[in-house]
Amino acid sequence: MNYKAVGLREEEYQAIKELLGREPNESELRILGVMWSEHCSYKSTRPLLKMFNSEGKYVIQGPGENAGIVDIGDGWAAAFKVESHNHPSAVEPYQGAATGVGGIIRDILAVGAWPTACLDGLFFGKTPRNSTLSLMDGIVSGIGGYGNAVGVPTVGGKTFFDDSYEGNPLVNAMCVGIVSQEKIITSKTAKAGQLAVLIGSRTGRDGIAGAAFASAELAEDTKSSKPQVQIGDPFVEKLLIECCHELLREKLIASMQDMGAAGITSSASEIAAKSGTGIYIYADKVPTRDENMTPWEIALSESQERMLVIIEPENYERVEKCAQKWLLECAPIGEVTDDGRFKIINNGKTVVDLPAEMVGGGCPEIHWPSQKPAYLESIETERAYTLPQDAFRDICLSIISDPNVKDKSWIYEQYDHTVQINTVVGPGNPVSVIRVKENNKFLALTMDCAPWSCWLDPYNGGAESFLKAARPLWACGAEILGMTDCLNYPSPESPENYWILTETVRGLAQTAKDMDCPVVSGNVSLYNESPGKKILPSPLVGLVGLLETMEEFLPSGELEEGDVLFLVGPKKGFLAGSLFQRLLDKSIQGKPAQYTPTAEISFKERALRTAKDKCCSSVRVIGSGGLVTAIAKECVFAQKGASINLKSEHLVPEVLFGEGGPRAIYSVKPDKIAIFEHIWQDFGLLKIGTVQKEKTLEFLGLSSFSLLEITSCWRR
Amino acid sequence: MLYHIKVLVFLKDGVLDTQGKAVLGSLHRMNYTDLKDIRIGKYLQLWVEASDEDTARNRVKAMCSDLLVNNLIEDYTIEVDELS
Amino acid sequence: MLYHIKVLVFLKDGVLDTQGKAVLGSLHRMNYTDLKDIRIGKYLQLWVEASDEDTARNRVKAMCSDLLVNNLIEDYTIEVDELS
Amino acid sequence: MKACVVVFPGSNCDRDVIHSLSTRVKANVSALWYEEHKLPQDTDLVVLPGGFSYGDYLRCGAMAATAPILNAIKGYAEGGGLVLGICNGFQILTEARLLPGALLANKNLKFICRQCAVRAERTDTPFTSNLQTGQVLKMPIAHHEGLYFLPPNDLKQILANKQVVFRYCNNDGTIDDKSNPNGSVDNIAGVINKGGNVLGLMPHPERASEKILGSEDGGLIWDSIASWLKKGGRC
Ligand SMILES: Nc1ncnc2c1ncn2[C@@H]1O[C@H](COP(=O)(O)OP(=O)(O)O)[C@@H](O)[C@H]1O
Ligand SMILES: [Mg+2]
Repeated sequence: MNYKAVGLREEEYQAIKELLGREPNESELRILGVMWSEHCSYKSTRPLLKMFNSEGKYVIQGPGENAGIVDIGDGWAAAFKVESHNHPSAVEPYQGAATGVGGIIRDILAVGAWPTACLDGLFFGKTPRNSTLSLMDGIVSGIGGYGNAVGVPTVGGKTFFDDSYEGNPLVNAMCVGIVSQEKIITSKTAKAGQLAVLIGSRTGRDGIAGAAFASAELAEDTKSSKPQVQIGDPFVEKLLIECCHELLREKLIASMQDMGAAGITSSASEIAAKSGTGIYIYADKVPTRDENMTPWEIALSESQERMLVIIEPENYERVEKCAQKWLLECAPIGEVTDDGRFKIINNGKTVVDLPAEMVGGGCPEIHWPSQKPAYLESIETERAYTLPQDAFRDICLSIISDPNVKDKSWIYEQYDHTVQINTVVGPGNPVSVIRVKENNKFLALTMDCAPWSCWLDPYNGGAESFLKAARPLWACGAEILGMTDCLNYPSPESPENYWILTETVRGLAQTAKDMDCPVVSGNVSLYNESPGKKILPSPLVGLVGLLETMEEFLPSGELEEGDVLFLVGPKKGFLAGSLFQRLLDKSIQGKPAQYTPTAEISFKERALRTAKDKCCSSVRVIGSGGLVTAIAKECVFAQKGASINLKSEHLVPEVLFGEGGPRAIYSVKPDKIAIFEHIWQDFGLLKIGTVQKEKTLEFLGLSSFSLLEITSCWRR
Repeated sequence: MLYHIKVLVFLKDGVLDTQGKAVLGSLHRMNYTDLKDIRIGKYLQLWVEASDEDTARNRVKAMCSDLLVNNLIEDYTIEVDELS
Repeated sequence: MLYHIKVLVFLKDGVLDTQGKAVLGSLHRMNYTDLKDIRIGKYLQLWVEASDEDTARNRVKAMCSDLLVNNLIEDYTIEVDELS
Repeated sequence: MKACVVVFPGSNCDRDVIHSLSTRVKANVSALWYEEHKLPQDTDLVVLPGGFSYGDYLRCGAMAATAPILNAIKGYAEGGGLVLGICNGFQILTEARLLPGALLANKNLKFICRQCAVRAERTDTPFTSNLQTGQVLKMPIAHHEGLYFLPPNDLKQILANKQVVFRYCNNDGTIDDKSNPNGSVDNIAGVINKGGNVLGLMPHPERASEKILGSEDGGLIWDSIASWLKKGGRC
């Protein structure tokens, strides 16, 4: 068996021989091939992830464990993480997406939390080809099919369309769970002498070496290169959640790991490495579904719906009884030792004997060469745009009916978003809000990404990706507790790609730090490309914010008749990479929003005060499609008209269609205008119009739309 | 000529049959312990207009690979009856 | 003796086959206009331990009426293969 | 009120119903495991909650309908006890033949989760006694198999017996195709048995019993049951 066949590089193989002081045997080589793949080892991105600040006053647990955890008060905490399932979803959309949801829910479960809400980030090709449509259909049904059955509401998400994702769709699933701070489970607490118990489904030949597969570019013929497809069983996942929580209530769990990529190998070696112990796995004791599985197949199988639970040996019978109650397989498959070794033993014979440290953490970092792409030099300047008065109407309607702006209810109505009766503000709104029954507070959640900005200006695009997710939280009155992210990129092996990756992460990390937002968890997905096509840089940001009460919450889409509409922030947005530019020009050029820390901090403070002072009925941060789109969405949701009266100097594309930067529209109660103006003075404040009874949206001097016309363009 | 074609779709070996597993458990609980295993698939009945049996069969095969069967996880068999 | 039993479950006449109708529509859109109709049902394969074929068949019939088939909306046929 | 909520493997609205019943009408609610053979003494109400019992595999509700507790529930219902099946619970009751009909896949073959309006067709049942005839309730639906079906002759029967308790409608109470989210025959959203003590419905009252969740209309069903029990009502 050659090291190349398991995806290892020459220097990695040398490192293995050095660490071991011998040649690895075949089983060891296969295991290291998977564990040292990009997907499991983060070997290309570990140096980059160090840029993230993971400390803050709310942080209970930063990156490194199954999920990040933040303090939400009264002894309670929120655990959350986002994870990608891009490659599996490209091959088998329904199962790929479904098992993505299942995987992230188990991560939340693994820290002892109750999975409370999911969000999903989806990136699809834009041209409605049959292949794209059936892929979208499969992915959306897969997410719903799994989450709905498990009973975790999908309360929001992000859907982004661009042809770079044609054939390379992205599926990022995020889960948020609630846990009592005293009952958090970690993988650090295993002790020699304890028992490793596998609970859940039987082990089959599913997805063996799937992690390695996720670390390679998709070949022409994806179907032939794929491992056995993993099938999700949400029914078993639901039983697993109930069973693990019953074991937690009975205090039977010393440590726990979900089995994701690389199955038993990664979960067992991780527990041993983190706890500073060894672990022996008896392959013959693992309940299998398929006949004649080899020990390495058992060790690497990615069969879904399995957890590795570490317990005191005397508790085994109680654990087994609980598993049986929940119709789950249960088997004592290993033991924790004090020798630091990760061993796989089959029928008394040791087939794998490696230092536990080395399996999960031994892979040397790769420092790929980095080079600023040449294209960045040539696209710095954009052509000047004038507002084509006669085309204004058509442009507005095209933008409103662009899939990136259009109603996403066809997606989220396929997701159960009301189960668990905590969904106070559901999908369809810029932020989703769930109630925490445990302490009567509320979590506000967002997910966003700015791929075009990242492509035009990676550092500032990284910043904008964070800010797009953050501004709506500030505007609604929530304080941000922490962030999770999923870095979706093409191959890091191209110096240009690596440079973009580095710069976007730098921008993202700097902004999160400036805005006082710790990064507590995340995931990296590289090699999102197929021959001739690679994805835009897509750092997806998921944020969790806190609202003490709903009294402080400022909604969107709640315009009141007679309200006065204000634009706050810079009057002009940026056209580079905007929908306006993408619609009008074939080439995307220029400088997108430039990150200005002081302006963002000022926006944050004023927005939070605005929500607290209750001087507004509604707010909407300006996003894709610019000011016009934001106003149109407000009108559609509120089913109210508006009359917009802008000075001629403001009737320019940058004001009407520009994107990026801290800009928002507020619908201010007439008797509260003074308070509002006081809050926003010296920031940029422009009265733009009024909310009216008549169901029309008119832009004086330009054009007028009936609400019906806008609504029918926007709805699918 | 109208042909009546039966397609039996079943999961490939090794692919987890989530439905079958749950049904097996329930039947065992109901004391059908003489049931050793159960696999659940799809039964499609198609009525196809074609000049001859071979054409009918080939058309259905094409439909299977284009839409009806997910060849990553499923296999199928075809049976043709002549009708009129 | 182990028997392999195939049960074909199909919707009774008059019960709306929503899935079949949708698939028919899709296949027509994909230019399979020679397809006149399609009905979608279930294909169950059971492995039953029994002393003889009749017993096996009767056990499966019992499972069908107890769980596998809802006779308000579905009908079925059984086929038995002896295995060992 | 003493209520119990049956927990099947895969139920996922059991906690929601318990929360809703105990906060809205201060009911004494307990969870009841599906393998039990009898109900707790003095049970006033049995709820079969929503979810995906047995993963909704084979047919929704079919496997749960064979669970031991169903025999006890059948006996309880025969004695006039109140049984409410919500969503998956409704599917289970039809599979157990405690209610007529069957629930098939939604007309669009997709899962549908959204706020819906239903019209109360009867107010002389324990579950609707506090409502006005024709009153419109807003409650969410969340299901993949909610198309209520029964053969034409059976349909005539249940119409003649006035067994339809809720129909999907517009916000103003009119009943038409547009307000039918899933293709149910006759816009049927909820049916009751002949005895008038076993109700099944697809919308989720427990998801609409608090102001903060956007509707309190579902709470009116809990209120109805409570006041009917208080009056000593019998079926
Ligand atoms: N994949 C998805 N899953 C669930 N909800 C989604 C998804 N995509 C978008 N949404 C929801 O649709 C709404 C619209 O999203 P978006 O188009 O980004 O507009 P906005 O600027 O109003 O947030 C948001 O509430 C979002 O949560
Ligand atoms: Mg958004």
